[in-house]
Amino acid sequence: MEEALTPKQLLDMYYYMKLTRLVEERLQRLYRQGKIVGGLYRSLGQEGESVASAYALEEGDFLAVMIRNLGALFVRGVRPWEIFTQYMGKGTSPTRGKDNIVHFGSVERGLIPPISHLGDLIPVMAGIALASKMQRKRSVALTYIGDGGTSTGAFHEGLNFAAVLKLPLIVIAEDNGYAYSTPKHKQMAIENIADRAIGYGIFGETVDGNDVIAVYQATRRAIRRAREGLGPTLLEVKTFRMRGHAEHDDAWYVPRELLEYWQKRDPILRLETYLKEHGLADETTFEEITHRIEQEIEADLRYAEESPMPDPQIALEGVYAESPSVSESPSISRESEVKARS
Amino acid sequence: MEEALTPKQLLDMYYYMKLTRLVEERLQRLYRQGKIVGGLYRSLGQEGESVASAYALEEGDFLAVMIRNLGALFVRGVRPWEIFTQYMGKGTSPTRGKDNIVHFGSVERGLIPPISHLGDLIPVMAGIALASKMQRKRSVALTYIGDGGTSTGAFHEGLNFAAVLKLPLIVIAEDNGYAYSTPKHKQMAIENIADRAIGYGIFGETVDGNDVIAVYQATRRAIRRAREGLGPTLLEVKTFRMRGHAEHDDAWYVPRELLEYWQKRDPILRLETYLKEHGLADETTFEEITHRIEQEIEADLRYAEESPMPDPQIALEGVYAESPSVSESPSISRESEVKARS
Amino acid sequence: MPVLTYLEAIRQGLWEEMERDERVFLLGEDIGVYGGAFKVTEGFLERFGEERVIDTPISEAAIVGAAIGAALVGLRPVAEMQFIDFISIAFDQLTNFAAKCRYRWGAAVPIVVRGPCGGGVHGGPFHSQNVEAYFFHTPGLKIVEPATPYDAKGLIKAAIRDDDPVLYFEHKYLYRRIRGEVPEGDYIVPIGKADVKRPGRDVTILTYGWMLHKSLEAAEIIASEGIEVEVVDLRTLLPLDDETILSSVAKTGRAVIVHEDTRTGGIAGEIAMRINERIFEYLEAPVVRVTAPDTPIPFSPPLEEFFLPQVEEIVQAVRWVANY
Amino acid sequence: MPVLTYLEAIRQGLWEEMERDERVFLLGEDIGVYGGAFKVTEGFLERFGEERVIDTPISEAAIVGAAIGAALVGLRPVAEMQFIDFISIAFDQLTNFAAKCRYRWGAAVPIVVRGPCGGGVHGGPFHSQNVEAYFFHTPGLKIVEPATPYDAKGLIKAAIRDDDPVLYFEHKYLYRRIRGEVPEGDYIVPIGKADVKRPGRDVTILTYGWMLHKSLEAAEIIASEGIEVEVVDLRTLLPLDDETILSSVAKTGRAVIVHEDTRTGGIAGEIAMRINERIFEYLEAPVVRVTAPDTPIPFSPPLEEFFLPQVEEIVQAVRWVANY
Ligand SMILES: Cc1ncc(C[n+]2csc(CCOP(=O)(O)OP(=O)(O)O)c2C)c(N)n1
Ligand SMILES: Cc1ncc(C[n+]2csc(CCOP(=O)(O)OP(=O)(O)O)c2C)c(N)n1
Ligand SMILES: [Mg+2]
Ligand SMILES: [Mg+2]
Repeated sequence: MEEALTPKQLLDMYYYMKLTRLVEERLQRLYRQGKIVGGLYRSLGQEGESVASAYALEEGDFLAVMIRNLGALFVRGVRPWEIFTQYMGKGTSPTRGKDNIVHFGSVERGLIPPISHLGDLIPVMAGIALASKMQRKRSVALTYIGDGGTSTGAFHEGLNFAAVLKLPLIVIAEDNGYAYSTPKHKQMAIENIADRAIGYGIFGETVDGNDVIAVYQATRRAIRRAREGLGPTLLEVKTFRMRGHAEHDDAWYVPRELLEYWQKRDPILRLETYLKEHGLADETTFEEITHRIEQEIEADLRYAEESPMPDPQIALEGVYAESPSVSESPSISRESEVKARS
Repeated sequence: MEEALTPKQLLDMYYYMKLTRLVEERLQRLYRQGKIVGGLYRSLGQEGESVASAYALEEGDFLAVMIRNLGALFVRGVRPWEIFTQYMGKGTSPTRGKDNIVHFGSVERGLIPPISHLGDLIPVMAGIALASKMQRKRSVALTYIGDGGTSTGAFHEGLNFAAVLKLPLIVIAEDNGYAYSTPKHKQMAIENIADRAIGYGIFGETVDGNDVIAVYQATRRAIRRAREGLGPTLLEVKTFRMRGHAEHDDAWYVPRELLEYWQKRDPILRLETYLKEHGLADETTFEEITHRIEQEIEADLRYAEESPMPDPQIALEGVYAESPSVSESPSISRESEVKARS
Repeated sequence: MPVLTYLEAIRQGLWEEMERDERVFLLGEDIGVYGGAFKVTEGFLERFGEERVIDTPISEAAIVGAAIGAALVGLRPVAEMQFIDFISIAFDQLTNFAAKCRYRWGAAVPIVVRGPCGGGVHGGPFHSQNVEAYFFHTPGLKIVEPATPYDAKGLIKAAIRDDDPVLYFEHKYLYRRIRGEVPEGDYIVPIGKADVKRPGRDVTILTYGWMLHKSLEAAEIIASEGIEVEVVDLRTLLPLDDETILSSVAKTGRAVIVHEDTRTGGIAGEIAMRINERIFEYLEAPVVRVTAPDTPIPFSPPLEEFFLPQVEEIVQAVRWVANY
Repeated sequence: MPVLTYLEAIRQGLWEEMERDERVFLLGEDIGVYGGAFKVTEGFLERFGEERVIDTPISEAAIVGAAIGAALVGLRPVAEMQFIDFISIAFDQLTNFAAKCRYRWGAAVPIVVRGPCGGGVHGGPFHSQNVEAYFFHTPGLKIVEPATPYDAKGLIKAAIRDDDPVLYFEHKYLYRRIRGEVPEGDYIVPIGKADVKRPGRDVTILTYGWMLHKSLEAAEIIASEGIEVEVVDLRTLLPLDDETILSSVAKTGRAVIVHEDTRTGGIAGEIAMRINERIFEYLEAPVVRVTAPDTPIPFSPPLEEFFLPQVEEIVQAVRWVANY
């Protein structure tokens, strides 16, 4: 039983995918201009699976992205200025400069940020799914893991935990060919990550990650099962990382033919073709959407660029709930303190 | 292609199984007499799989046991006095009282002791298998994991690592129904642990763990593949823990019918029946072996009981290769030290 | 007032919190049907049901990770480590995930991770460790370790109500050996507050857990020599109660820090550093420490006894600083 | 003598050890084909082949576990953590397995675990940590952190030849920024020996890693005020070189400990404790420390700079103890 997508929904997804790509292209320019602090991680070629999987969620659901899921954040309401300020380390960024890239979120928005350590989100999202079940809520928890990330102990512990407790957890496993420079066959001795589902007794499925409709529908199926109490799904999306691990990496180790193969299967181009073939859009539609996005980006980027860097004192705030008594600086105030004590 | 066992080999295995059972029965008596320090972990009902799997190894292979594999240690040359002194914390024990139970071994003997943390041995044994491969040796590495232990991240990381590098590693997964009080269905949502092999792209097999011939042959197959460079095997043995987790635990949570079911399938009784049916032994044979074992046990136990407790100073030795400068005791010697320094 | 064991006090505190607040739930290995390896949660499954008393797979990283997730969305999970030694497997989740959420993105992670620590029962190298020093260095975590039934109950309640991640270490040697008066019903022992368990003017002992009892014994012995020892029970190890620590030591001018944990990198160093930084001129003698030596904890009774700090060593250390 | 960067010195040391001893091999994520995230092992795969330069799955616990196994049977594995922050996942294998083998059953575990530590490059909370204090408390481990190319090469060789597990922390800020003379060919910087990088008579600074360089800058500044600072580079953090530390502080009577790591539970506490225990009467002033504050390490440059100890703070601390 497939859930059909309305034209409006398809165009919506198109918007988010395109937004992702254009924001990242802009980030890339900023990176070259030295306006970005630290590294830049692109999701080129993976916009489809990120957008489509997140688009399958409903209000009240929880989403936790990894580095290549910018598109999923946009679907869930994040705006470009949040990304720009994060990448620039601005004081107006969602984390006020404390953390970088997509490492931001809020429980209210249903967005749980990752930590860098791969795999750790899976037990955490299992916990959110557990809470949802305990509280008789409909919410599901959805997160991502790369082919490389599946080698972590946390992946295993988290999925098995969720399987035993039949939690409403959906893990999208992104086979994008590489983990940094490491090809998938050096990461695992299997072809399909979804085969791991067998070992957990959960639902597993492999779909073409660059076919947004397929990803959407498979995610919907997983979500439906989760809401019905049938437990977790490990949904594998086959896609490809079309740039290096981060922008400093030119990915010379990736065979050109692979890139060419996947270039032809670009998820945005494919959706455009589909929309055109089904008479749901034409070049003008795409141009209009692109134009709109460019304007949004300009405005948001301006805001980001004009934003101040954070006040250094912020570095000391927020470690504990109670206004923290952060350790004082070394010795300067010490003499007076000693006096005060006597 | 099954490897047939000679009558001599079958009787050998019988000896080790019986030795295991009788040593443990003696330990149980000692436990009740308060002569054992700490807890007592029995392998009642699992002597078969432990003995048969270890018996499949050859010289130069490495073995790492878990708490329920006393039988495997005997097969590899451990003698009862080592076990008695370990359990009594004697100064003559293999660890000189530093560690307990089956936590002893030596690289020369091919015995790698576990730490308590379940799962940790699997990556370590993968490393031994790796060394064997790098050094062009024939050695394989064999270790065990309980149904409960398979839930650990270390299990996953270690098996996947070994799978990718095609290492000569054999992991015997013991489905004995419970992990402490936790039944297997609360540990995993699958029936057969061997199904996890699929997710690693390695060989998986499930055998009747109380059928020593089946376990022996399956282990031989796994070892052969390992030596041929075909990589690891996850070999599941179905068996049952016939006592509590440790002797303090009366296992009231285990349904009586389950115990009765497995009681009938006791591996020692089964081997006796087999030997008799095939005209390889009769009651006299068993009695002779038992008698011999009892004598061995008496002698070894006497040695253990007469052994002194360790010299307390040993507690400070052996942290580093170079004679360690263990921290001095508190303040007593300090005055003189300060003087010495001036 | 009713007299309870240390273990019963923990149980009562947990129980009352479960009754008070339905967001509180327990997860861990063998805590439900079996009631926990040490029976701390005995009877909880029957009373609170499978949804709030969850027997988990053997996955400390997942247990803590799932607790973090549930806490993020408003629940109050209490995770048990069957022995605190196994917390090493959740080290990453605790130090990198739980401890840093609030700082990074303002999210509260009100989890409690509790479990039996310490030696004295011949548990060997992996069932006897003290792990406070491993977590003491992580801003964002809190650490408590009660020494008495009263504090045990009050601190478990405070830990559960705290809006930050709290590690609650229970000393297994004390579980059934220490009894004391415990009020029925609700009270709190505030996190971050040490307690003077014995007042004195000559020497301050700073300690916690099992060593509180050994220190009190030592203080009693040494009192006969006319040396009045003030024994401060730290109770909370992170954040340290600087005020109580420093004002006692400023008063006595002499401090002995006693911990069961091994020496190098144990928390005594930090305490001595703070004393030295803040009240150096009040010191009449060097701050000394009585600790376990720098080795793993051995199994056999004579070795373990030699390893663990003994009353006599505390007495000697106190004498030494008193006569300095 | 050839001048190398800190990174090149590490690489050279590793390379020479691989040439010298065929038991030495490398394992880690992206260390082979890619040559490592920081290119420390660039060219190694081509020279030493896939068997001795192993690209592994993303499994820090398995990487360290496998290193332990291979070391047990006689090899000399050098495991890379892509960033040292990820060592948290191997915490259990290191503290419970590797560190305790020799003590428990007499087995040698000659592994090296190396990786880039430290801040200054805007890596954010998970690519900038200093993790020494997490391992400093584990008897059985050794910890080194070089600050100069000379020491970097000499210590990696010593670490590989050592018969115990050694954690080798490389400061990523220094990788390409610090150059220095490095002898060609074989030499060792012994583990357990600190080094006086600048002699002085008035105040001792005890430091390591990046902070050595900041401390030397501070010493230079303060020299113009007539205060002669002795700067001791600890180099080995475990075991500490008590002799060098104590004899310097006994001489100057004043000590400032500088570490980039956060404050509470950082290794400064232990050092101050030892000074106080052993040479209390030589102290003319309290031992003070300059450290990062008790927070995670923030990402944005102004925050990170504020978080990291600065030269000016060291100068002030030295002035303060000098004038005490
Ligand atoms: C536990 C852990 N080890 C190492 C790293 C360093 N690291 C960051 S991303 C990455 C590769 C991830 O590959 P994959 O999971 O396939 O995701 P992709 O980048 O392909 O989306 C590595 C090794 C990390 N973040 N966490
Ligand atoms: C990582 C870890 N967590 C918890 C424990 C405590 N523990 C010791 S044995 C055990 C049950 C093990 O069950 P299983 O693996 O099935 O082995 P069995 O006892 O059935 O042989 C538990 C929970 C441990 N040793 N290690
Ligand atoms: Mg990938
Ligand atoms: Mg079991």
